[in-house]
Amino acid sequence: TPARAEESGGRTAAASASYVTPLVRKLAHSKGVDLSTLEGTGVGGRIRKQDVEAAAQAAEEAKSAPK
Amino acid sequence: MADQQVYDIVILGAGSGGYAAALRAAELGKSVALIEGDKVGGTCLHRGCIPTKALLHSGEVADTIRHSEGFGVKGSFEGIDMSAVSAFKDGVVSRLYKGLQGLVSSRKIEVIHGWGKLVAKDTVEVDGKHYQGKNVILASGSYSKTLPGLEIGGRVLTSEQALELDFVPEKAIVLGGGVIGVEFASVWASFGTEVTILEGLPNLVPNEDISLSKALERAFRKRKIAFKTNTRFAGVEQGEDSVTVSTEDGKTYEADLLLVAVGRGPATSNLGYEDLGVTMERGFVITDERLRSSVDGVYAVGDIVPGLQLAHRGFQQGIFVAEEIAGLEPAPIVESGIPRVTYAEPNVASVGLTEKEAKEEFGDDAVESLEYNLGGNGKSQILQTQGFIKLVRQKDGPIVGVHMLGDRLGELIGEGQLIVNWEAYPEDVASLIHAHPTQNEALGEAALALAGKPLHAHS
Amino acid sequence: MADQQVYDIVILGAGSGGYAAALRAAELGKSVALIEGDKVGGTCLHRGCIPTKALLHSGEVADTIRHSEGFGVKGSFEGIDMSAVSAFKDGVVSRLYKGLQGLVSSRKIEVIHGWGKLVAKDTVEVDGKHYQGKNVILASGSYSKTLPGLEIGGRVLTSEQALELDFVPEKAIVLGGGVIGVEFASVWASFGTEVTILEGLPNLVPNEDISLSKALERAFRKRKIAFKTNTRFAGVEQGEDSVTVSTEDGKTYEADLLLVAVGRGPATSNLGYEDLGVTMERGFVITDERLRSSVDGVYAVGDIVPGLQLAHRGFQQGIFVAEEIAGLEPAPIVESGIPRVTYAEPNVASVGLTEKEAKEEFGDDAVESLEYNLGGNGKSQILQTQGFIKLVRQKDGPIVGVHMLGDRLGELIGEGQLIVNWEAYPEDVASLIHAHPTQNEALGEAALALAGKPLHAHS
Ligand SMILES: Cc1cc2nc3c(=O)[nH]c(=O)nc-3n(C[C@H](O)[C@H](O)[C@H](O)COP(=O)(O)OP(=O)(O)OC[C@H]3O[C@@H](n4cnc5c(N)ncnc54)[C@H](O)[C@@H]3O)c2cc1C
Ligand SMILES: Cc1cc2nc3c(=O)[nH]c(=O)nc-3n(C[C@H](O)[C@H](O)[C@H](O)COP(=O)(O)OP(=O)(O)OC[C@H]3O[C@@H](n4cnc5c(N)ncnc54)[C@H](O)[C@@H]3O)c2cc1C
Repeated sequence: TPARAEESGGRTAAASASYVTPLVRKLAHSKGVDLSTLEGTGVGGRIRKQDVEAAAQAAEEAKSAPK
Repeated sequence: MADQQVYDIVILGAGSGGYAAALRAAELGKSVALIEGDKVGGTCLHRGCIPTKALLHSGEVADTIRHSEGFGVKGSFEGIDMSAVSAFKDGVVSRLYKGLQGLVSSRKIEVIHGWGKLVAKDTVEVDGKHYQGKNVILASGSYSKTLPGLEIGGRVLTSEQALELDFVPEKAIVLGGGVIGVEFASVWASFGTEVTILEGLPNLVPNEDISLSKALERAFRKRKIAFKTNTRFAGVEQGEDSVTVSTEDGKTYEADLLLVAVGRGPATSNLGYEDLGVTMERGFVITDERLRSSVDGVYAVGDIVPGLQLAHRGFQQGIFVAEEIAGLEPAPIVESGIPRVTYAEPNVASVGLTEKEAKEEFGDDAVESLEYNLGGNGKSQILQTQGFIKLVRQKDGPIVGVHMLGDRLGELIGEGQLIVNWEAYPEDVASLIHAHPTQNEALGEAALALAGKPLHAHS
Repeated sequence: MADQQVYDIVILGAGSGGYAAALRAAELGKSVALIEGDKVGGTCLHRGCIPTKALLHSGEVADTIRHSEGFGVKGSFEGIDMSAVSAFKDGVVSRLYKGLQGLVSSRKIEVIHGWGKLVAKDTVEVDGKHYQGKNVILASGSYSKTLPGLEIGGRVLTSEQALELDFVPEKAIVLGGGVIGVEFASVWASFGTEVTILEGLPNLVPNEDISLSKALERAFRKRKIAFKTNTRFAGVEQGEDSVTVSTEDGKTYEADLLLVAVGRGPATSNLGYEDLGVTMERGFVITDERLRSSVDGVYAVGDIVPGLQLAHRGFQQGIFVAEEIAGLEPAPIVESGIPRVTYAEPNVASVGLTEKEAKEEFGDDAVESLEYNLGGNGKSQILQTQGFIKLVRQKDGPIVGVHMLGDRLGELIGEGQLIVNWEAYPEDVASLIHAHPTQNEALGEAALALAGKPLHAHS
């Protein structure tokens, strides 16, 4: 049943996207970045260190922008 | 004719891949039939990883005695007692075999003894009985290949027979300088055999980063293990007391034995796979990254799936498929993140990309590498081993490859595996000063140097 | 009277802490005066880590020969040649010493030979000359302590003299069952000495997780190393041919030698520290988490700072202070994240919190732990070593402690260090199936079991 295969293919991408390495988790924690809001740019949607750093910087800029 | 019971999973072959799948599936509450024609444990336990590493350790012991005076210990080496070596090796295997059998039975896995054949996409037949499963995992493993015109028998062995030798050959030829060939060459050299390796490609362990191949060649030269690279097999003749190998360049080599170590082929013929429409290539089962074959509900794991033929890859794939079937949606396995160890003296160990692969992937200018020599590593100096650790990183990015050579360095690959798979930057490792004086400290020093802050390294 | 030049940094003492600070500071472009009264390298290189590990390796070689028959290797152990052992040990030290000297001079660090004294908060005096620095790092290290009424001399030694012995004692008493005592006990037992350890606390290696202490005690019992815990020293008498130790419980012990291994005290007296207002406690220099003493511009690193007395802690602190002075704002060092290895046979290795410490920190119900026995680990079976790996995790949280015992397991501490310091969850490690058959695989198996998915482990 091709439908089933497709469905599980979809779930798959979501599942691997949520996988983060301990280093990224730790970094996100220390920078106050919520990982669930991030779109990973790594293999299979994996969230990388750069993604967290970019998000942290964006948050920083957003904070200082209104002033 | 079919058995009453329909299992959640029927697994064909109880080697590393098959039994790992069975163990994990049972943990997840699945009913499992595990079909094995020979012994649970497969190649790795009975005629692969474990017995070869036992021999290598006996070899290490022999070399330790030979070199003991340099450490102030008076001792004499009086020879190898092959029957005692075998007793040691067989003892280790049988203890682990017992443990594994206990494990399998404690998890309530049904083991079916006999040779099976896939007769429907959900059914394996064994001795006329049908075992039906909602899912089938093919895990029939591999066998020692040979070359055209090279028949196994007499003085011409594969690893299976080489493991059962009851004497130490005086002279041996090893055909193939890959992992298995190099490991046997190391064992025999330690046992006192005069060894010559013949390898068709330009280097020993040709899949490794070229720096490792070259360093292994240097180390083998020092150990007086002869090797001819770029040398192709032409023919063999067995005499009364010797075997003679001729090569394409017209040379001949004589020895007591010839070990054929030219790779392992997938054990997939006549098992019904093709008949049921499973897509195959050169005997291997083709799967997607979720290890699904072309036939719905049929998975494949281990040596029959193209890629690294390693026991722990089989474990990892087996676990993956069990979790996949149970709906846990595991993340796909990254093949390059699987650690690789050649347990010769010296060890060769790597994980991630070679420098060449990294350059292919990221571009020539986007890769940096660093070699840290064990000359600066206190513990390696104490062990009197030479070697190095090479790190490959993406410029301004993570470490993507760890490559090591030296006695005992195979044990550092666990740390290398975390570094590469967790995409650590050199700085992440460098900030953690390693325990002094250890060999793993060399990994820390390499990271320090790559991070631009060398400690015990000339910058 | 003051020298013309004002250095960026003046460092008093060129042991692990001092020279690491010097090397890193020089890399960062700072001018450095490194003052050393004895030899660059300090305790660790000349009379600590390196020479003891050389002896331990000679001991390992001796034991390998003794047990070689079990591996099928015929050999005979014919004794220890102490002058050759010393030559080996001294050879390793002098090669590393040469390397270190080369490193120090290549980085243009000015080494001042002589004994220094802090005479102003920015000035150290050596042989009447003043060396002024914008910053001063105190790194004067430690010395072997003894007990009241226990004078060193004759048959009563500290580790310094024990390293220079030119014979193997028949019987030895080791006072103190901490790291240094246990390591010497292991060396001597391997060399054939009858050893008795006397320890005042209830266990050997009393700072370790209790499970490690108990396992080491079992292993030592098997090795016929005697030990008396809860046993306090009362007095010692030296005779013509022997030394007799009496303990508070009224017992006496006789031997050829007594090794006093009751800890190391900070080498800080009469160096001007107190006079200049540096806050001290029981001889240690008190610092904040950035290693600043109470006096502005004066830092302290290594064994004079309360905490673990380990060479790599000294390295890490030295690097930290150099980076701090250079304005890099390094993250403070987490003391519990520093790896600890006792290089006896078997090795004891740990990083992070013991189970007890974890419970104190997180609460009794918020901690989980798991022991993976090496009986299931193929490579350890081949090496015929017993032991285990214990992981401690915060419930639903990361692994906070890794504790290991077994031959060669000290090398796995690098991986343990990454796990604990990077706050990995058991699942993070479990998903990376380790290389088979290695000892580091046991770490992977322990993580698998702790993650609730045991592979080669009875669940
Ligand atoms: C000499 C040597 C040394 C090695 N050393 C190492 C090492 O150190 N580290 C490492 O990682 N790898 C090593 N390997 C490789 C490792 O052994 C394999 O990668 C691993 O065994 C593959 O597992 P598998 O489950 O795919 O197949 P196998 O282990 O080959 O298991 C397949 C099982 O299926 C059974 N079977 C096959 N067909 C049928 C059938 N029709 N019916 C019933 N049962 C069937 C077989 O009897 C066998 O038990 C070594 C291999 C060799 C030969
Ligand atoms: C037997 C033994 C085994 C050990 N094994 C290990 C091990 O395996 N792993 C490990 O991590 N640690 C080990 N240690 C501990 C390790 O040696 C110390 O932690 C480390 O040396 C501390 O470094 P440091 O720089 O603080 O002091 P030190 O290494 O003691 O260096 C201090 C230096 O300062 C010099 N100095 C002192 N006062 C003056 C002065 N007034 N003027 C000029 N110079 C001065 C001294 O000459 C010395 O060179 C061992 C220690 C011993 C004794």
